[in-house]
Amino acid sequence: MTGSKERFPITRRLVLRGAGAIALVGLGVVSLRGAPALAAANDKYPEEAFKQKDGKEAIKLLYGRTAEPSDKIKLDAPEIAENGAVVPISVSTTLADVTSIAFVVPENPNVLAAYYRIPQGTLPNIANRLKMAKTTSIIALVESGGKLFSATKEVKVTVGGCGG
Amino acid sequence: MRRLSKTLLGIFWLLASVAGAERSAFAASSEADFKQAYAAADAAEKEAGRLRNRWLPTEAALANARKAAEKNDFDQAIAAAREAEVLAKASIFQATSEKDAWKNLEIRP
Amino acid sequence: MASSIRVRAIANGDTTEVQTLIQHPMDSGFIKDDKGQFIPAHFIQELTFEHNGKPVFVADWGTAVSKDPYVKFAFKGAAKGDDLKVSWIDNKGGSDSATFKIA
Amino acid sequence: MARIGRAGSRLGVRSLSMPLAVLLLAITQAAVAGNVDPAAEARAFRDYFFKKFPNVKADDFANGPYALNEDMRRQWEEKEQFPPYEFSLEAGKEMFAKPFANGKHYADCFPDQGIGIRQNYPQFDAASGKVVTLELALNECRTANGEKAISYTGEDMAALTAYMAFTSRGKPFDVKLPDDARAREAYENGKRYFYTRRGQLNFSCATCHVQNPGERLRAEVLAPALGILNAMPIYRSDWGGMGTISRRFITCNSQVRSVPLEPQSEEYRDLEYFLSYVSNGLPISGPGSRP
Repeated sequence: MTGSKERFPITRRLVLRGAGAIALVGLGVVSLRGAPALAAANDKYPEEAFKQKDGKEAIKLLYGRTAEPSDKIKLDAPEIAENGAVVPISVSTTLADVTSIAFVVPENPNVLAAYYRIPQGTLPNIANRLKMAKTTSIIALVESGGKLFSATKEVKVTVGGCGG
Repeated sequence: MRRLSKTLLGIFWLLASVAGAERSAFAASSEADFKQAYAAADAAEKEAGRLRNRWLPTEAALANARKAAEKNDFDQAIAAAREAEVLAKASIFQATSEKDAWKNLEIRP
Repeated sequence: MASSIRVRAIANGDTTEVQTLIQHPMDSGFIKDDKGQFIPAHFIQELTFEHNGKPVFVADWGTAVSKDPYVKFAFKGAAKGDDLKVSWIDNKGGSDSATFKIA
Repeated sequence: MARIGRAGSRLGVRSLSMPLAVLLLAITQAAVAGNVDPAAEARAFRDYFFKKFPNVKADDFANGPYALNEDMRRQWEEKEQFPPYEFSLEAGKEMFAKPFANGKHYADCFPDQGIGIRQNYPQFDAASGKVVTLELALNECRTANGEKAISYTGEDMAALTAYMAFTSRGKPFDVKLPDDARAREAYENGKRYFYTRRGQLNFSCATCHVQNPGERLRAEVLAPALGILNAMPIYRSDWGGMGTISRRFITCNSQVRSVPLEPQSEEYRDLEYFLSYVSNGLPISGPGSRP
């Protein structure tokens, strides 16, 4: 459905940075930062956490603590993924003062899928589409009032979508 | 449904391995033997093509036969060619019997 | 070439719901091409939404976000007609940004 | 009442058993003797699915497996909020509007400038005596205007047909079977192709899409044959992109381990003719998204 795209006047800028910059990134000399405004936020792109193969390690790197299960988190995911390449997953929570939400897929080659920073005034309510390599529990992590909570749901995957 | 496909595969593999066993009765295979086996398989596959019913595994077996022959592994090449011939003949049998059998599945008023 | 970013941002009272779809391969680096070579990882790492020059939502992504990624969130404090700036940057240094009007 | 040739709906290794096949053949051939009316066949085809899925509304068959499975339907509805074919649809719209080198447009090749006409394809072309699908018509339009034909399985053809389908959304399939022996033969050929078992797995199109819709084959929930082309072209997660009807037929053939035919071969065009004709009355829902 085309829907609303005509309604938005689009100002557009597509920039491919120079080869030099890419090479530097490759060597880890500079870390790429997003929009300059982000410099205000404390968090950087958690490069190391995204490389982790183990769920616990990724969570420790990301938050420096372990999560406790909470029934105040509603994690919505299909019982059987129609295709592991595109699994719609959403989370919402009634927990207060949420500062971040993350998704971990323990059976994926890299376990951390996404990490969302939630500034004040943004609702703790996210939907996204993730790849899942095989049947596994998906873990939603919610950082609330300086504590870490989690919810887990198993998703059956018969056609793996590890990157497809 | 999965069980069915396995059964069918099983049948065809059985046929194919029978063809393979037959080969082992001969001593070292020559290029001439291969050419003969390959020509038979190729002819059967061409017939399947005329019937618009070639099978992917037949094509794969023919490719394996050519590859093995290039490496002068004629035992392997002949085995693959025979497998291809069995598969091609099965596809011809299928196309021939389906000429009328398709009506068995038809939804009719 | 058209923008890689599609946004639907709709204000309902004080809350604005934002849906985004981005055209990007999101190659994980774990998939092989037809020739059996691994396709190098190529994925968006950071996606930022700004309202009045202030980030209202920041997504940090790894390789497990689906091709042509989609994300939905909601925030407070914006009104119909306000600008919402969306920008992304990927692991190869590619980037794009666009500004949308909240409907 | 619709009935299916072979008793029950079990798949059979039995087609390999010659005497039984011959016996069944003798019985069923007796049954089909006499004149069969394609309109009545199409009604029986629809009735078969309506009876098999009494809780599915007729129009919903245009949504394929999502009409039959609640868990999948929710995943689909979520995706439809911002569907993955959106980029292709836009590209198709641009392509469709872009003039050829000679200044003419795709629109000049079609009635109503090509808008809202997808439901009328395929058409039987009396001049050439063949079935003309929308994909074929698009390429014939190109070559008639001095442009090179584009791939039937590529993203450009998918984008163009996506746009044309989009302008026809909700319009019921209206495929005509003119009073012409050649048209009737094309329909019969398409029907025969649909029911004929092929490939190493010994499946026909009907094995999956008549006998087992709603069942799972690996992770996929099989779509009912009724309305199966209404959502074309489709963004398939499995492809990670858009594909045409040609591409889907080719994939189906490969999945049963059959060597696919050439895109837009006579068999495929006739098959499309048959499948579209029996889905007359169901709305165009394309472009669609599927697993």
